Amino acid sequence: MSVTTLAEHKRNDIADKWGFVVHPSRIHRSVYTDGDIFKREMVNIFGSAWVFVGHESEIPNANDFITRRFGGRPVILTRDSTGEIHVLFNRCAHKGAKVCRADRGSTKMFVCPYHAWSYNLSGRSVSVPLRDAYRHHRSSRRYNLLQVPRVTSYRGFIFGTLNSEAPEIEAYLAGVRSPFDDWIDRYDGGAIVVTGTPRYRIAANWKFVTDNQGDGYHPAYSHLSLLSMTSQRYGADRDMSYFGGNVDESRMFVKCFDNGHFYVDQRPEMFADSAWAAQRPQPGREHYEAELQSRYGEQEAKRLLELAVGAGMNLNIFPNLLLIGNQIQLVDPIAVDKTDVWWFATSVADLPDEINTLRMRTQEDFPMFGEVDDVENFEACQEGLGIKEDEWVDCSRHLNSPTEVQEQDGIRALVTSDLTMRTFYREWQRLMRSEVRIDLSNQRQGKNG
Amino acid sequence: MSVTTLAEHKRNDIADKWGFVVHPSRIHRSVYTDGDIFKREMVNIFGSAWVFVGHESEIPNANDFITRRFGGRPVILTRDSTGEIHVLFNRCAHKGAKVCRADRGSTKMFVCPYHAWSYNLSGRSVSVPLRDAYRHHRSSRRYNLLQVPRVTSYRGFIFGTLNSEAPEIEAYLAGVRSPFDDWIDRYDGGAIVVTGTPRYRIAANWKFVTDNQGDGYHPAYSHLSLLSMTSQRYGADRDMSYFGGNVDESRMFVKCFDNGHFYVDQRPEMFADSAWAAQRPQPGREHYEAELQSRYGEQEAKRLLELAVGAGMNLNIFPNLLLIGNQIQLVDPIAVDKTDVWWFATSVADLPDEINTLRMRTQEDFPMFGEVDDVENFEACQEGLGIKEDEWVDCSRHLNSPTEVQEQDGIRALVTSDLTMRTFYREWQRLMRSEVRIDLSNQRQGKNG
Amino acid sequence: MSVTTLAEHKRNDIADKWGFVVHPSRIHRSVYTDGDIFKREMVNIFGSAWVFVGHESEIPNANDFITRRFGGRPVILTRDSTGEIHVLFNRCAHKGAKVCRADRGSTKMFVCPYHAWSYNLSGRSVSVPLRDAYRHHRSSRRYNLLQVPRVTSYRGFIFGTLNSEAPEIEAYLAGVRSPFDDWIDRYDGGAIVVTGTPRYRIAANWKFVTDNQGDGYHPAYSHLSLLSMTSQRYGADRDMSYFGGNVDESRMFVKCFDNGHFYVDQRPEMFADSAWAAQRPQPGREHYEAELQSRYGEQEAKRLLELAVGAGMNLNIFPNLLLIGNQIQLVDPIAVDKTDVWWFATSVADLPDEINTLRMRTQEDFPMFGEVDDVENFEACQEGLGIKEDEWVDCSRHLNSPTEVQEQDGIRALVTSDLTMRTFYREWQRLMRSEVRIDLSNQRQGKNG
Amino acid sequence: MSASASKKRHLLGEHPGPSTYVDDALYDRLLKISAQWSEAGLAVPASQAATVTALLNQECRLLDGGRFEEWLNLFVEHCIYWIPSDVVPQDPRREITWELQDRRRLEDRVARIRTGHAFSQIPPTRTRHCLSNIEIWAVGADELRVRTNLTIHTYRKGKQQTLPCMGGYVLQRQAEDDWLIELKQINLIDADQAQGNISFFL
Amino acid sequence: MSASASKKRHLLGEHPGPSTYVDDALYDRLLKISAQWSEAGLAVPASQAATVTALLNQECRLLDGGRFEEWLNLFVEHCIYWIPSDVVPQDPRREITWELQDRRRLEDRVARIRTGHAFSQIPPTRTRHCLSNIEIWAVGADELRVRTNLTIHTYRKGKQQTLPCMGGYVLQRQAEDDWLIELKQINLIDADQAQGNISFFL
Amino acid sequence: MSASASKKRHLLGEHPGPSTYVDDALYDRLLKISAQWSEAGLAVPASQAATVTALLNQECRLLDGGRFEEWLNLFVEHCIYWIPSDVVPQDPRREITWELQDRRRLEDRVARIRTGHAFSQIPPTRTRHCLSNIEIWAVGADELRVRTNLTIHTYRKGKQQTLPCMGGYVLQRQAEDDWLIELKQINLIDADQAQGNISFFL
Ligand code: FES
Ligand code: FES
Ligand code: FES
Ligand SMILES: [Fe+3]
Ligand SMILES: [Fe+3]
Ligand SMILES: [Fe+3]
Repeated sequence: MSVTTLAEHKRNDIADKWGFVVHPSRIHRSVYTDGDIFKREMVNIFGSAWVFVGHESEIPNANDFITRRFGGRPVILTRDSTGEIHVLFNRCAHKGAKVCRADRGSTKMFVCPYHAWSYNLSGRSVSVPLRDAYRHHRSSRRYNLLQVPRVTSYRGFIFGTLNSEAPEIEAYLAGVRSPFDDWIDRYDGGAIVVTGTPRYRIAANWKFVTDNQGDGYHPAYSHLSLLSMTSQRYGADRDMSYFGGNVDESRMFVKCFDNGHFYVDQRPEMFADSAWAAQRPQPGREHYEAELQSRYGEQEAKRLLELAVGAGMNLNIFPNLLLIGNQIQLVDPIAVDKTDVWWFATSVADLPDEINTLRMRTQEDFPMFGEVDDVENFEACQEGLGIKEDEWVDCSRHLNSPTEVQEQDGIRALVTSDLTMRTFYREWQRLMRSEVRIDLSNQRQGKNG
Repeated sequence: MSVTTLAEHKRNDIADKWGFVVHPSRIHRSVYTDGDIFKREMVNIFGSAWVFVGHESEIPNANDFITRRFGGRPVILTRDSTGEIHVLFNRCAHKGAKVCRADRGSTKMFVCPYHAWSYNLSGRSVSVPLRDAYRHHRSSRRYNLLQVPRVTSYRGFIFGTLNSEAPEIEAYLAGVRSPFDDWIDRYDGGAIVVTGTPRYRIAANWKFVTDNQGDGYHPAYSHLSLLSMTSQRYGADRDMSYFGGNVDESRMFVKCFDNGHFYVDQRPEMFADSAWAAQRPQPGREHYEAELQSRYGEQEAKRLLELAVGAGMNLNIFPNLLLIGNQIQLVDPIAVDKTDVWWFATSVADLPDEINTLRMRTQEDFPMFGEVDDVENFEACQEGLGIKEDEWVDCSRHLNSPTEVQEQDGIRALVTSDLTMRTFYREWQRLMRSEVRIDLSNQRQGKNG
Repeated sequence: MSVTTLAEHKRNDIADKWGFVVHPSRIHRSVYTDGDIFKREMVNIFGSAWVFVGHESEIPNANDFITRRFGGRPVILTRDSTGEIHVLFNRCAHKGAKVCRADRGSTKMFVCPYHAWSYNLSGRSVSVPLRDAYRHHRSSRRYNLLQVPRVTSYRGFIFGTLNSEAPEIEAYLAGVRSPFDDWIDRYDGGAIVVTGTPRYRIAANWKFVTDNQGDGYHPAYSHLSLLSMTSQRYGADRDMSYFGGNVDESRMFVKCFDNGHFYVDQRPEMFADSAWAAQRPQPGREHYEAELQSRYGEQEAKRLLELAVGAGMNLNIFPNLLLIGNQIQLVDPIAVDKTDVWWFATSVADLPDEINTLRMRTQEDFPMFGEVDDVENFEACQEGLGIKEDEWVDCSRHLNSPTEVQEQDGIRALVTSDLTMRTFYREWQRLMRSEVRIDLSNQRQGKNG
Repeated sequence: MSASASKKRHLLGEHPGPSTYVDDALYDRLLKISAQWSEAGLAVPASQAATVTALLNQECRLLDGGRFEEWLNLFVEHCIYWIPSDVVPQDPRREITWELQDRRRLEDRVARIRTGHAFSQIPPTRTRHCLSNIEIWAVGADELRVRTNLTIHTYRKGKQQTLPCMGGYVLQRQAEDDWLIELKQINLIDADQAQGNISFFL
Repeated sequence: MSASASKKRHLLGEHPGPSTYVDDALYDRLLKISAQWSEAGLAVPASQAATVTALLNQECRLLDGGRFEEWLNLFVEHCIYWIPSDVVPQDPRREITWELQDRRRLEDRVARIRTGHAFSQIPPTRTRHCLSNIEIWAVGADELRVRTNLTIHTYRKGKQQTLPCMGGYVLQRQAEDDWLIELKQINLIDADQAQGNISFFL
Repeated sequence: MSASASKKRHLLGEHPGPSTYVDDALYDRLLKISAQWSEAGLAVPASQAATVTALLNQECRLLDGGRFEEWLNLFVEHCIYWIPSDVVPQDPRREITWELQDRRRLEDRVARIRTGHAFSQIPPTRTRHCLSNIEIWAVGADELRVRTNLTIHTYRKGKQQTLPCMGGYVLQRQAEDDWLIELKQINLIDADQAQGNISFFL
């Protein structure tokens, strides 16, 4: 009844709604503001793609668990007594109570607080009090928790999918696998350890976060306060100053892959000279720098210190995993205009304590000095897109540009190109168009193996 | 658009939606989570059944009133100047303002604060300022408040219905009338007086409260803290300890009736020996016990003290009246996931003050030591049922059990049987299936009698 | 699914929904409570009529701006560098961020904080960083802000419309133009200056405010506390006492015009003798009165003091501009049950400071002593209308009364007549019935002129 | 408790006399005082601080108890109650306020509530006036300034709200250790934003 | 810190003895005290005020830290913890309360939480008990009354709430400068309205 | 007001020198201090308490007034501002915090806001920092600890929020009765939960 505009009117009449709202050069506002589209995303995107759930180092030992959301569904990420990882629905098989009420912990089993049905960390029923009264249930699997049927760890990153036909994770990652490996392999085999997962709640659609991840156009403007303050206090040519001027002439670039993945590579600028030297100073910088130099000598200290700054890559692994600097981001949609963004901080096993201490302080820099302004802009977009008469979000920057280079595993483009968004929404469109039916009923049939 | 699951998909296609969501052995999650179903309940259940509104002792005198909700509708429960009881819609006949802004009080009339149309406590118009300007209204009943057309008091319990074809209350109560009478008649004619109506707001669907009322399976688990603490501090065999072990072997039972009513009888265990002796101690217990013994002698004191503990029955009178211990519960749905539960405390006229004082302290025990944990579980169910892929709430306990006994007025079953839920939802299903049209227009036609 | 009543049932079946909900003698409750109707109002009423946005004195100088809502849309009311007034959509042409984050100010341009697209106060693009990447956009107007296409100032009052076929403002005002002019011309050419815009948020539909504006029936009752206190403390025959008794026999009247406008004239009573003398005393009254008398002499002081009290008119200029006393009200709908009411206080250029000081204190009287009770009643109506079974809001007072006088420019009626409401809803119905399509796409085509 | 306050001087409902003290000098004084809340002066001695704090605690307690006539008795005859409508308070001669009341109109406000028909206060807004960050300093011999964070928690019609304010008080000496309130200024944290029902005393 | 409090007198889990002090005289006393919170008596000297404030700060700190056994040690043996269910507290013999606990049942409450199965407190309600408007006066030589605005901020399961209360304390002298709590009375601003999970200690 | 604070020592925008005081010894000290907030020591004398309270009131007032440069002057040169990201603060060397700033980075934070382009603070978050339950004790001759309940009420973009915190301060003596802040530690009630825009100073 509340159709306002010609375009919206048209949309209601057309057969290919998804073709309409995602256009090669623009995205319709409803993609960010329509509650029904959001509900479908929770099924068609988060019920179909490989969804990032957490990192193995968060549940290092057998019997460890943490709770998360999986496209809005409350889940428990567990490592069972054999070390196997599961993503269990936090929902009792009896009358539906959440069985786990803690954010994290370690336990042999979850005992539902209502009638004490209990489950081990594989989701298997351990006991049902006075079970005789349920003789009519033919399968003992009736008493299990449902779980995400396919869960995999790609080098420590745990993904799950509700889609039984999803490709293997390696195939799914496609071309982004290579920069993903680069990010992981930065430390000569030193293992990444998550050291804190602060979360920000933002009053904006989740895709503003992913759009921004591939947006090499915004830093000079959205982060102007950071750049100005830095140059005022620390002089020119410091961290991120390379985003000024005509950044398309810089050595940075974006690269886009199949399945909606992409990344931005800042390394050619950031590590051109010393990234450590260019870094805004962390608390304790000079002390620990001196400490390392005296312990390891000038050259090794220099090498190590380069590992205390960010990785210089922004990866987007469709739909909800981002890698930014040294941090892992999990994008966690709550409502069409409400999103939690988890920032996993990382340390690296085997690196000197001093480096990990500096890494902590480095990783506190950008969230407070930079991200806050982006978030303000995401929320401002959410408000602005409330206006029905101005319908389109532009994603046409460098559209069909001759500067795009088709490489073997993906397309390389100028750093400010919206090709990243176009890549993301092509996959989004494909999934939204499909008809997804999730059927987990087989988990409650047959015998516990 | 947001259909997720095979079952949901099917539901949209099938003719008998209500047959689908209420199955003899299970209830579909949407019954607890779907806002549209909730809206229909306010009409088909709360607009059709006999709804509990309050107790006569809350409005003991002519001109007394209290405000309540009636399936979400703001109403005023009044005793008019002749002593007759009414349930008036709190909605001015002029432009719709709530005419009564107080929670309770005593008055000869309600004067609407907007244009001073006034009404007596029968809902009849008293005056309309400058009424000449309304000559075109043919009936003087045009100026009356609308009211619940049928209101009755069953032995002090006030019920109303919007359904002109509802049976008389006695017929409606069917088999539950007998235990209801037992509950009322416990005091040899001593009248029950409501002494306070604390209310709890819970973030869960209202039916979790009624489901729980007939659930003899949960006490040993949901109330584990209460049972553990009691046995730790006061030894074994105290109040409710009979819910431990295989409670189906206890002397307790449930009994289910027509029209959705049922009750749980704990008396065979609770009053096997002295319920007073087994009771967790109230503040002032020993003092008042001594007092009574010295005043009335050992034996009469013993008899009296047994009246200071709960009644040992959990009654459910469909849809929203519960009797639990000595307390009356009014279940007051606000939204699909928000409910107020009113706990009416009771005293008994003619009992010694000491007993009534002890009753107050007894009635403060379970809400704070037990109910709080149930409520936590209701809210945990509401959250868990948010997961679309796990669709069913089990109510199959002791399904078709040979232990069920068809008695003259109802079916008796084991105390942990879900027959109580099955009884409730059979009636719920019948009402939801029907087409209900509420037409009160005749109240505004003809002459004020 | 949740249809309750015969009337609602009927409404779903009938072709002319708008004919059903707006009846000559009554308005259906859904007009105040239905979220879908509200959404349609934002398009069909606020997207079609001339909407009041603000007053010229709020943006006195070139480059001044303030932000407002326009039927829910965030807009910026600007005076550009040439002095021309615009109502710009606060929504970046790039990815949709709000470009202006301040409530008011003065600036040469708005620079969007996300990617620094900038706009002058006419909404025209000033610059797009690295614009080369958008060569495919054929029109440079692509980079402009959208704006309300027709904006006009009627003697300082700024109106805008999204409707390209709306009549000129003078024709739109129709008969209300004359009392509107009276209100403006009260000061012998002294210009009205807005001196503060306090806002009240009320939990009620916006139309309760406009209904009330034409309601000469309510003052004796809704404002009883004000009238009682005044007569207790200051004696009879003070301000507004003429609303007592049979007010229809007073000299006051209402007058209703085409296009939904109307006004209530209290002047025949209020200014019968001295309105200043009858006024409840303001802080500083006696001091400034004496001051004026000594400076200007008795008679001129008397004349001036009459300008320190209200204008004695309640104007309603459809849909959202009200004039009440000396104040301008902007009715600003936020949700179906949430409204902001802006109260613009006014001073008058060229009047002595003492008069303007007294005016400030006068204008603080009614909001705190009277309006608060009306608002309470609006909110009570919103709650009362939640009851589905009592469906109609009466607007039949003096329906078809022979006392109505058709005058040249409108119909004059008794002061308590609901003709005002009937006038408003006739226009409301006309607009809601129509099919409105707002198309601003031409603003982004062609050349910036 | 203030000794002066305990002498009841006003019966509401009497015909109030003229109000002549609200003049340009007073407005100028209000503006000056308002600009000075950002700096606290030298703290008064502990014993005086205790007296003043007791007075303010009493003020809060009387408001929370709905004892408005007694509350009025804590104010000097020529008192002002001021709630600016802007974050940086402007000259009330040139900009409207939420409230700028002299004694007479404060009494009007109380009298209105006492009629029994003040619907915006039926039921009344329940309040809890909480004082923190109390800074007290003297200005001359007979005047004290008190700057507080005044947090008002309210409940009405099922809705609870918190109103964070700067509460500024000017006290006038009545006798040796006896003070009354000349000015109560309340700066709402969102003074320039839409307000709900603020028809109670802040 | 209270000297008496530091002597631990109770181990929860022991079989508690009979409770005989809750009698009609006590109920009468509670009603009388409750009616007296509207007026503060003469403020105690500053040094005593400091002692008392320290005790109450400790009380809040122990509650916020979940140290309920230590918290109980701040109460005299014959103590009462009272949360009326009406805005004007009624006689608890004739009207139910949210809580009216003697020491034994307070210990029951703590013991319940310590079982590890008190699901309404898994996870626990996080609290921040904030005191303001503290008024302290003596009643006789060995009893103090303390009237406060007690604002309790809570967090649990993603929901933050503020509970504005009148917190009334009666203290009993244990030694020269050593006091313990006899009564803690909490008047919720919305005592007569629906409450959520209040299964923690207010 | 602190005498030391009134000497302005820093002009933001100058090239800040190296920061060498954040070392393992400091981290160890932070952890130790953090663990000690659960117990208050012996209260300082009333006159000292008044001095300290005045300093903290000033701190709150400067923050609420957006006077961040003056606010920085209340801190010693080698200061720390710490907002842990867990309810029980962990070692900041091994777990990320919401903020752990030395003086240089605090100045960076202020300088960023002063650029006029810090969009997360355009418009600025309005704050009201409210202190209650203030407990002050000495650790040696020249160090004070102050434990408070710090309740921060905020307003921004139409949204009001309350942030209940434990506010812990360590003060260092500058002269006889003159103290400055070495550490300000803020424990949010929901430190481990999702936060909104906390880009202002808590
Ligand atoms: S709901 Fe989990 S055991 Fe019953
Ligand atoms: S709305 Fe009740 S009298 Fe007008
Ligand atoms: S959204 Fe405004 S410049 Fe990009
Ligand atoms: Fe960014
Ligand atoms: Fe139970
Ligand atoms: Fe009015």
